Amino acid sequence: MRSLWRWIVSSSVFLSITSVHANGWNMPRGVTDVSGEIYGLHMTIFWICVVIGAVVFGAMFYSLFRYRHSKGAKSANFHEHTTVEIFWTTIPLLILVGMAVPATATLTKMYDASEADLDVMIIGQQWRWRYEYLGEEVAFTSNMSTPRAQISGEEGFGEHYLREVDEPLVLPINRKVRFLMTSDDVIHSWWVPELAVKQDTIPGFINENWVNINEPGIYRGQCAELCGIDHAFMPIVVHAMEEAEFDAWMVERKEAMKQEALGVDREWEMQELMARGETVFESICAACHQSEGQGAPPAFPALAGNARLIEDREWHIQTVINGVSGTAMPAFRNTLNPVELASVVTYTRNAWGNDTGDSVQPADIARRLAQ
Amino acid sequence: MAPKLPPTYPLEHSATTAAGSQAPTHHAPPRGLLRWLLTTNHKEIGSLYLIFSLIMFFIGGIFALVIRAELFQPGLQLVNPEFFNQMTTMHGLIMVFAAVMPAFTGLANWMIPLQIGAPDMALPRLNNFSFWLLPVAFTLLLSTLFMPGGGPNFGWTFYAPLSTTYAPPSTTFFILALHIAGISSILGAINIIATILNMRAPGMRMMDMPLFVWTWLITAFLLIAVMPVLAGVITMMLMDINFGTSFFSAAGGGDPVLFQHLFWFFGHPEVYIMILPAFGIVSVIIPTFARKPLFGYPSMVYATASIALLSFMVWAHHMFVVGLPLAAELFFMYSTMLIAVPTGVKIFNWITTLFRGSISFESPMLFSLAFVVLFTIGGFSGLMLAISPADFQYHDTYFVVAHFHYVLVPGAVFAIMAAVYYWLPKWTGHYPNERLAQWHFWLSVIGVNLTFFPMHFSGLAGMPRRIPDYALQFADFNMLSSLGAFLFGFSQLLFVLGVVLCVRGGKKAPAQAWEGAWDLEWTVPSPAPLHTFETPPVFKRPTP
Amino acid sequence: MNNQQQEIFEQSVGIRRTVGRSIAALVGMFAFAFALVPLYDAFCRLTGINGKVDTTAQAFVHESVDESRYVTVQFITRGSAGLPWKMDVETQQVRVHPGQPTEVDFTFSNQSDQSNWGRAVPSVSPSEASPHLRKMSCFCFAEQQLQAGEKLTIPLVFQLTHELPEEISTITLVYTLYPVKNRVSQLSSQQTQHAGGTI
Amino acid sequence: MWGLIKSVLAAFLGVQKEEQRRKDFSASSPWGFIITAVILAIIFVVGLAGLAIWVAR
Repeated sequence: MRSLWRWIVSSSVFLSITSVHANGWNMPRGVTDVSGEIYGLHMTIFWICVVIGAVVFGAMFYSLFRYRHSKGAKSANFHEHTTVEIFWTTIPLLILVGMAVPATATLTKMYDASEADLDVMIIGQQWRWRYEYLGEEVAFTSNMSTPRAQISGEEGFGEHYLREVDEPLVLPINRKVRFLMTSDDVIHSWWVPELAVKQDTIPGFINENWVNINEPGIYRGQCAELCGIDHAFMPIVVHAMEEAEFDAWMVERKEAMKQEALGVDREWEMQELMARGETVFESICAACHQSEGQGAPPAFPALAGNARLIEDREWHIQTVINGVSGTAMPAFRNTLNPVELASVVTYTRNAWGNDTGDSVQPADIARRLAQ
Repeated sequence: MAPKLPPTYPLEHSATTAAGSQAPTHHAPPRGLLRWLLTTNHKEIGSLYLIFSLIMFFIGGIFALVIRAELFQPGLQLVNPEFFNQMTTMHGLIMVFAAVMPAFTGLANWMIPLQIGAPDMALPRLNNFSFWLLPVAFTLLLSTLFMPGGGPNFGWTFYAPLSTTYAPPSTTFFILALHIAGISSILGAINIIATILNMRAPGMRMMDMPLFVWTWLITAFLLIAVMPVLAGVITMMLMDINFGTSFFSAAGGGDPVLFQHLFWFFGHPEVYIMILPAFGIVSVIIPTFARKPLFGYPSMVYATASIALLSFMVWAHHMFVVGLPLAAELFFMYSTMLIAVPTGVKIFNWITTLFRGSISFESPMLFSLAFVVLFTIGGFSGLMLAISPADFQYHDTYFVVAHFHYVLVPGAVFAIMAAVYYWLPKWTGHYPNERLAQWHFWLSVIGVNLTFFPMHFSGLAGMPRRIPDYALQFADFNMLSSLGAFLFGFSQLLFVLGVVLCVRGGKKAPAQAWEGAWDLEWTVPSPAPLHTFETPPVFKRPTP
Repeated sequence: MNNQQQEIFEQSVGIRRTVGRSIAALVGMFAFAFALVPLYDAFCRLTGINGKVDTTAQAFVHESVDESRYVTVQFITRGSAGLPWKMDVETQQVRVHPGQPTEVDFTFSNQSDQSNWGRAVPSVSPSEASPHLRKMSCFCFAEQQLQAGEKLTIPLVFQLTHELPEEISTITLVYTLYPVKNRVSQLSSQQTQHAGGTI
Repeated sequence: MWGLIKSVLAAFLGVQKEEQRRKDFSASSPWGFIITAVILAIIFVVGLAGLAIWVAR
């Protein structure tokens, strides 16, 4: 009776494996040739394992059931049979070679990043991604846009909870895009399941990968290498467009970059800076310094009522622009543009009771950066 | 996983051994706590190891339950991400270094002298010292949770630069604790090699040793080879953090990928250190309850040796997405796939031992059969992970978590529990309560599958590892896993109950507690007296 | 001695021999772990994996220029936390023939109001190309000191070898600026001449 | 010499006959086997690496 029960348990285990075709259960087939091939490899090797498993467990349960001591089975005394043993070493070897050949083919195909039409630099930063289109003057940072209230449960979950960003990476379809990946602090890993691209971003080193998307659409992924507190909160959204649509977007985005640059010269109002500063603080700085600026000492210093910050305006600006080496404070010069830098510094100097009353103009920041 | 030696343990008289020589005269042994602090007896030290491992198993289990409680639903309900990262790191460290390895060392200390007919381990005092290093190391490690800046939060694989430049101040304590634990493992390994190679009973040649002894000999060689590499890596980390060198920071000309190469060169043999003794245990238990000699004994020893050798050549399959060149990816894919061959040989040998045997299903056998079935499922997912193009989609997702939990929980942990149920009659003189053991077995099997099987699907669907919160499409799988985790966690209390009851009383067990058991340890009376094989037994090879 | 004492004596000799060998193996493996660091560095330089670059100045290899194909060499400069420097490159992208010596100017500017030390760490992608990117003069890894507001222009002279694999048509060279932590001041003057001398 | 290599290869594969194994274990010193095993291991690694590099070409 007991071995019958064992049979039910392991067969239910196998039945649930076999019914994995529903999309939410299995690896996505993806929208690139490479991801389709990987999906094919995954399913073939999975089925090979299921077949071997069925044969092996079948033999095992047959012996368990057939030769039960309670049924008075007498045990034979053979314990040596090298031809059988050679048989069950060479068969697995052949199966392995059979798997290795297609796997090698797919892998060699994946390792060819030459003559790309578009080069995009992907920079992993502590807890967001920055994209720079090489050769075009377009570069922006992509932060998670799921409000913290949803995470703490005050609000209901949005449709793409934890998988939505304020500005997605826009890519053309049917063009080979070459990714150059690096990181500013720790090791992150840029992963979009539908594109089957997963590559670690190593600080100080450059990694290369490529993708050629076949269908337009929005593809979501997230960081896949432990990188600190907000490892779960740095999603990736790729918006794949038709080629014409992409070129139009590029022109319009370049225009927007110029506007931002223009905005630097004019005189900004205090409450304009404070408003813009608060949004930048919430989406970037709150992760460590907390939304009320109380920080989490000793790792993350408090900003509210920080004496040095209030007295030494120059040190405050230098720290935000150039960061502090060997700590989690990055050089925001690599992440934010002069307008955002000026507004977030003004906000931290006047929020939560700091009220120093002074504000920092984007023009001043731009002068420092261009010096 | 095993008994507190009962106070009624027959201390006064030491059993007169076969040769009838009178007990060695020495002053009365110290009583109470001092007895356990100063013991050099391999049986007492074995029990100390097993009790320590049981306590650490529950501490690591509590960390796991905190993780699963947070992951029960999307959203952050219980802990903040910082503490969650500490929980995942400490769960990994405690389970690997404090629960599984000491449990196998405890079984080795208890059973190797008995199985090879030696009076004690080769270096008894070193044996005591290598045990008492463990509580020191892991009290230190657990104390880092209460230090300012929190405990280690960079995963049990502590990748640089997260573990060097961006680590909490308690990291230096973490390094010290790992050093001490490493030294304890190294001393244990030296002790075991010296015992096996030099103190076998006359007439017992290397190939007559039970397979548990063989697997432990090969594991000890692995320990000797890789623990120093771990010591080297954490020393380099220490110098990077405190003495301004830059082994692993690109700023000073170092390279974070170097850390991963060094760590996994230690890491992969380490996971084989945790599974080879389990192979040994299952290879001892299955023939006993199938009432049939183990099929292909020499092949099992050769397969264990080839797995140990191959384990040094596969380390970079943990790094397929770090940016290795094509030739390296291919090399490590091929070498990783090759490991499936000797592992396959072992599984086929177990199953052929069952064929035309006469099988009964006591609790040790149930655990061993569950080991064979569920470990093989873990082996299959391992084979899928070996395919490096597919690993680009699996790497660092819950599919990997499912893989290594399938080979570790129903693998190493079930084998430890099978060993405890199998040798409890020898240790305590009583059979464990069979009904309670059955309950523990079935709840554990259901708990393990309910916890780790849905992880295959959440991983394939795209859920990364080590995240305190996840998108909505993974909610159902995680709820199932969390339920299974609590079921599995609480069903281990039955195990503790079974062990304590067995120590206190239960059906008396004769010297040879199991009908099909023929190894040397069953020639010693049950409960095994403190001093056995004072004069080495004459070993007659069982007629083939 | 009766045979039991004899046996125990033999055992203790065997045990001492085994323990001796185990300790030797342990020390060997510990040394091996530390030996892996230079071994890894040499192996990376040899195969170029991970974009490691040979920073010693090398002589020109070829005189002839292989006109048959063009290779695009891209330059990217990145700053990092703790170093208030800016690094600009004269041109984002250069199209060269393998074997053709090329010079590109890099400008370092110190934007803060005190002097400090920095260093540029190179990395090449694809990694198979880095053994074929030979640098005649390079500031890679060289520690530089810049006074407050100082600007310093250093050329990079490099040449691609003919053996560069066919399928590689684009090479990207990324320089990341890092602060030099524990820099002793009196070394600085001697270092500056050295840095200048390599041009 | 050929017997030595055959035994070590059998060890690599993990399959061996009992009496052949008993003959191996009755040999005087294990060093013959150890050295052959190390050499064959190196040949195996270099061979596999060569295969990978050749395929990657």
